[in-house]
Amino acid sequence: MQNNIAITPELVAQHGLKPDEYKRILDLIGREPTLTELGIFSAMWNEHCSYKSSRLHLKELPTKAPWVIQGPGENAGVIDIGDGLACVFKMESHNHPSYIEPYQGAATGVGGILRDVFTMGARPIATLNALRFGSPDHPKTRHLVSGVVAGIGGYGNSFGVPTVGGQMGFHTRYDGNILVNAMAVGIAKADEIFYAKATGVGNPIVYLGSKTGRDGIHGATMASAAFDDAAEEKRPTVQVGDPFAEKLLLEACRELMQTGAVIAIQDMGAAGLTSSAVEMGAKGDLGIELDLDKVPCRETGMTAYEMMLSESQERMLMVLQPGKEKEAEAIFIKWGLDFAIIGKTTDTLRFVIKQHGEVMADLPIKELGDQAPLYDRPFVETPKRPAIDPKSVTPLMGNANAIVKLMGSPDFASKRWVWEQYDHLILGNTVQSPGGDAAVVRLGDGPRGLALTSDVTPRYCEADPFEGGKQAVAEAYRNIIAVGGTPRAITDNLNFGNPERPDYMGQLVYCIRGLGDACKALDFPVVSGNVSLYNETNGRGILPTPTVGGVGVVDDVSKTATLAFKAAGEFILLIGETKGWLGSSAWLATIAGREEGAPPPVDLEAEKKHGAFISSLIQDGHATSCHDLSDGGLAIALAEMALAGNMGAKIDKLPEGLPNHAALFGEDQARYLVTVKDQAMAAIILRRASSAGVPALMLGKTGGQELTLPGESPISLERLKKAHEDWLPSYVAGEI
Amino acid sequence: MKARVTVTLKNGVLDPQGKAIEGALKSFGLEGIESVRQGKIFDIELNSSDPAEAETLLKAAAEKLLANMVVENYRIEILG
Amino acid sequence: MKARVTVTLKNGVLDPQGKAIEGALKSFGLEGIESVRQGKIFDIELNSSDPAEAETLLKAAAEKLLANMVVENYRIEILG
Amino acid sequence: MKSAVITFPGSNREGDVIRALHQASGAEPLKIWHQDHELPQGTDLVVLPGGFSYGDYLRCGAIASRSPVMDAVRSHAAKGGLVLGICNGFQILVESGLLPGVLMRNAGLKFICKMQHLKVCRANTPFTSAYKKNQIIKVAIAHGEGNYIADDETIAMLEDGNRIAFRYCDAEGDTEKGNPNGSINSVAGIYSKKLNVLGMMPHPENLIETLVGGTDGRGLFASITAHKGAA
Ligand SMILES: Nc1ncnc2c1ncn2[C@@H]1O[C@H](COP(=O)(O)OP(=O)(O)O)[C@@H](O)[C@H]1O
Ligand SMILES: [Mg+2]
Repeated sequence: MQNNIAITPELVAQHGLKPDEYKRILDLIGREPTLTELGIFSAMWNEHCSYKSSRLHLKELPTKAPWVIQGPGENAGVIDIGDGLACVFKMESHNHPSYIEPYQGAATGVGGILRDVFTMGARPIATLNALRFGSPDHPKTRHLVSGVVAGIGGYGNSFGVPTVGGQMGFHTRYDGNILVNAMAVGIAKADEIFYAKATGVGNPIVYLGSKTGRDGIHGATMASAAFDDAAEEKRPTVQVGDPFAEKLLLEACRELMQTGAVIAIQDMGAAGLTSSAVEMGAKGDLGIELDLDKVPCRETGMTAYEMMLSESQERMLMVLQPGKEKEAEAIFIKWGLDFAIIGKTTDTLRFVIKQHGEVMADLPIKELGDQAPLYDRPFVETPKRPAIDPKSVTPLMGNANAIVKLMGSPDFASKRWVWEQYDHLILGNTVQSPGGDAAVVRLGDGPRGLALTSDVTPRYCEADPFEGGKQAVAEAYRNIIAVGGTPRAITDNLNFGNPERPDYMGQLVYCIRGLGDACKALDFPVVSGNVSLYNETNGRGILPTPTVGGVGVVDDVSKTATLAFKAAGEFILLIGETKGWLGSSAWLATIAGREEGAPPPVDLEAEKKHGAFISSLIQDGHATSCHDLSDGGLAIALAEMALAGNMGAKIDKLPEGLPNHAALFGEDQARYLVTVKDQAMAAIILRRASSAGVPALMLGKTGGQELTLPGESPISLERLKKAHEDWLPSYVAGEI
Repeated sequence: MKARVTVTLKNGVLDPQGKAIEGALKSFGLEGIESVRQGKIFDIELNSSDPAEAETLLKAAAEKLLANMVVENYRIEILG
Repeated sequence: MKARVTVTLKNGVLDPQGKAIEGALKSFGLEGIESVRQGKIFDIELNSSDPAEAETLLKAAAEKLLANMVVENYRIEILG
Repeated sequence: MKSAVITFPGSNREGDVIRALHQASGAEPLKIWHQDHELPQGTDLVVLPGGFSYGDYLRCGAIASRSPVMDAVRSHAAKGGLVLGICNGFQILVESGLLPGVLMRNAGLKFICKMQHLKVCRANTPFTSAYKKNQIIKVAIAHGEGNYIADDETIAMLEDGNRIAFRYCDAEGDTEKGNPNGSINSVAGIYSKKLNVLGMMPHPENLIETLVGGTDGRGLFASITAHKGAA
């Protein structure tokens, strides 16, 4: 393949560059680019790397707090969690690859996000994931569910990090475009964080890890194939993950970091060698020169173009202290990994690529990033939907049956089948396993720990992107509070449709505003994230899905709460106000088949106040169990607490002035359920609530093997459990 | 009738298994081994005796389940 | 020189994976499939050009590592 | 007690077992790299930890079982020294011929991680003296290939020789209902003839604290420590 072929408009288009973007390239470099250069620009200026549609709006997110060590802009965010420790975390999407090849797509998604975290000097201690599939009836869904779950487990289990939480939902709007968002969390010493910024002229740039092959050279492959005389079989564009190599890479990198040899480090993720090298140079105001003849390759005859665009996995780039090369090499050889010095830093601010002694690319390094196109795309606000009066909706079935049906519906059914395929116990620190509100992971021998969760309710975001954005943050906040943690910071993964459509762009803009408002009000800043656009199925965008990954600190893991009812005869209290909000509720969607109405408004002041109240109950040891209320409302929360504890409850009282279905299934926000030991304690808590201005109501008592609600026939736990546990295994087995 | 379906990775697709085995063999001092790629075989008993029919059946089996057509190729042999 | 080592389960050794695949194929409505047994192949590049030498090397590779002689058999083919 | 925990490329539960041994014995186990040819002088116990040595590629434990250190482990075992293989460690013991049989893909073909009940088949061994015979304990399993299979003769030899260490069971002790992976006779762990080598799929090392699932795994490490104390 020739490097200096004429660049035609077709070639430019095949590289995903618009004519005016190409013009910008010509203006920047003052000549026609070589093919390799065109490839480099296309990689740096695509949506994924340049955030050209979202950058303007992401600026609105609050990213600061006294405990934030590193906000967005590095491989992962970093917060101070006390005791000299830092928590390093980020979430990233692998949506499109997972639809093409679910196992490898999901596996390499996990691999990529783990690398982002350990690149910063942290040891990964937990992963989470957020999955959205199409309708269960869609012919591909079953295969995608099995493949994605196996891929996530396959990678994380082998790498040796517990997968402690996540979410999984189904909706027809994801039929042709599933979402696979993976989050990794690591721990480092607060003063031993590593960054991507290169320093020093003439320092060696080393390549580490696995060899480079022609993996994942996406759409651009076709362009290159057209210039390849050797007719070869059409190459798959999927990357294959090697968790074993990644585990070795982790250990080798950590050993090397200890030696003080590492000046800068950057993993090779999307756009591999190109973006990692450019980032290191540009951040350090240095030029970079690479000699591709030195790059360890898995295949023969790779061109400069292919090497610069390859997305082979399990690779790293580092700038080393001069003189430390031998020491570094010995470590990598011990771990059986490739090590090669492939270039050096320069003072030219140019990105120079050589192969076979020829210059294949010579570009201004800062401009590759700084001058990337930035779009202020037109957007329109989603029209407001009317609020639904709870009294105007007549239930289609009895409330007891509706609870059973909801608990066995795809979104609410137990995800045990999923998380039993994930090693959630390795490292011996998982205090709260998947299945609760937030996972709790102890740090070392304790007593400190982290509370981790991932949340979003796409149905709300579709109905009202602003409120939906707020709600995603509020729910992550509540989940952390409910286990006894202090919410600290979030990472987000913004999954949206085509930003060139003003309606979808509007969803992105308003969701970001909602996230931002909630983060500000709740002191819960954004420290890292990822944007995935152009998610659509048959020309229709997915539901707007701004996934939030929340991290909280737990001061003492022995003082946490779980959602399981603990003992018979305990008193159940509802904290927060119930108005019976049925708009965009799960009940309305699943039982009445209507996805309508405004979603529940989120009162951030109430979230804060109620959260503080719950925290104090848990800290004082008064709450014997705790669960936040989210979609499905009070009824689902009660059912989940009963099943988790294998202990029924008798409810005597529901929030007043509402029809039962609205009291039970309304999705008003800022609510929690707690249990307390006895009546005396319940009275104390009610008094405390009233003086704090927090609505609280005593509902009834735990006990028995049934869930009994006022005016409804009792539901046996056995029936509830069967509905809840059977759906997913039967579904994947093809039995339903 | 007996048949064998052989499934191999497409060229260029990373084979972590093969790579690890290759490394192990080399470390055992088995010099002369340059590279290893791993594949799978499925030995299948069929109750048909018509080769053409068997071929159709096996093709369906391979494409539906035995091979992942995104990264793998397959070959069918009727062993009689 | 290229060679292929084929490793199959000994007769009588249970093959849970083969069985599951068999079950899956049947559940897809692929009638006519009676049984499936899964095996492995290793496509190996050697830098020797002497078939006898290659054979010795591959035998060592198979018995030392590629096959678990307790439950598996192997076969060597030199593909030239 | 002096214990040596072997680390292979891809081992990932070595830290967990080190923590458990430390808790039980008060002594810090030594970490030994698989390329070493010798065990430290005076080693009482060798542990092959859980994980995915060599990615579980080829066959679980196969490549690791050919590591240089395994010759030293073999001679340690031959001299009557204690060897404990957990999960991937069990797979390595089987591949290295120190224990009979094979571990195949789980019958359900999926990786399973969950709490699992086990029946302690005998209490009078260096590994189980802190338990009672037929005691039911709850530990964790986390494996994709734990389906223990051997020919009839081998099974008969193990059964007749009273060499089954643990069987999977349900909370009531029913070994048929509680079998998670299809193992013959619900075998979860076996001993060598001299009872000094134990291979088991479950993870007692992850059940050593009330806060993290429970303490039923402690007995195993307490037994080993007591055995060495008495010897
Ligand atoms: N939605 C978002 N909110 C906040 N920060 C974001 C968001 N999306 C991306 N970022 C930040 O932008 C930087 C670049 O992101 P990305 O390109 O995904 O990283 P990587 O190169 O590691 O894949 C990261 O620091 C990331 O945290
Ligand atoms: Mg990165």
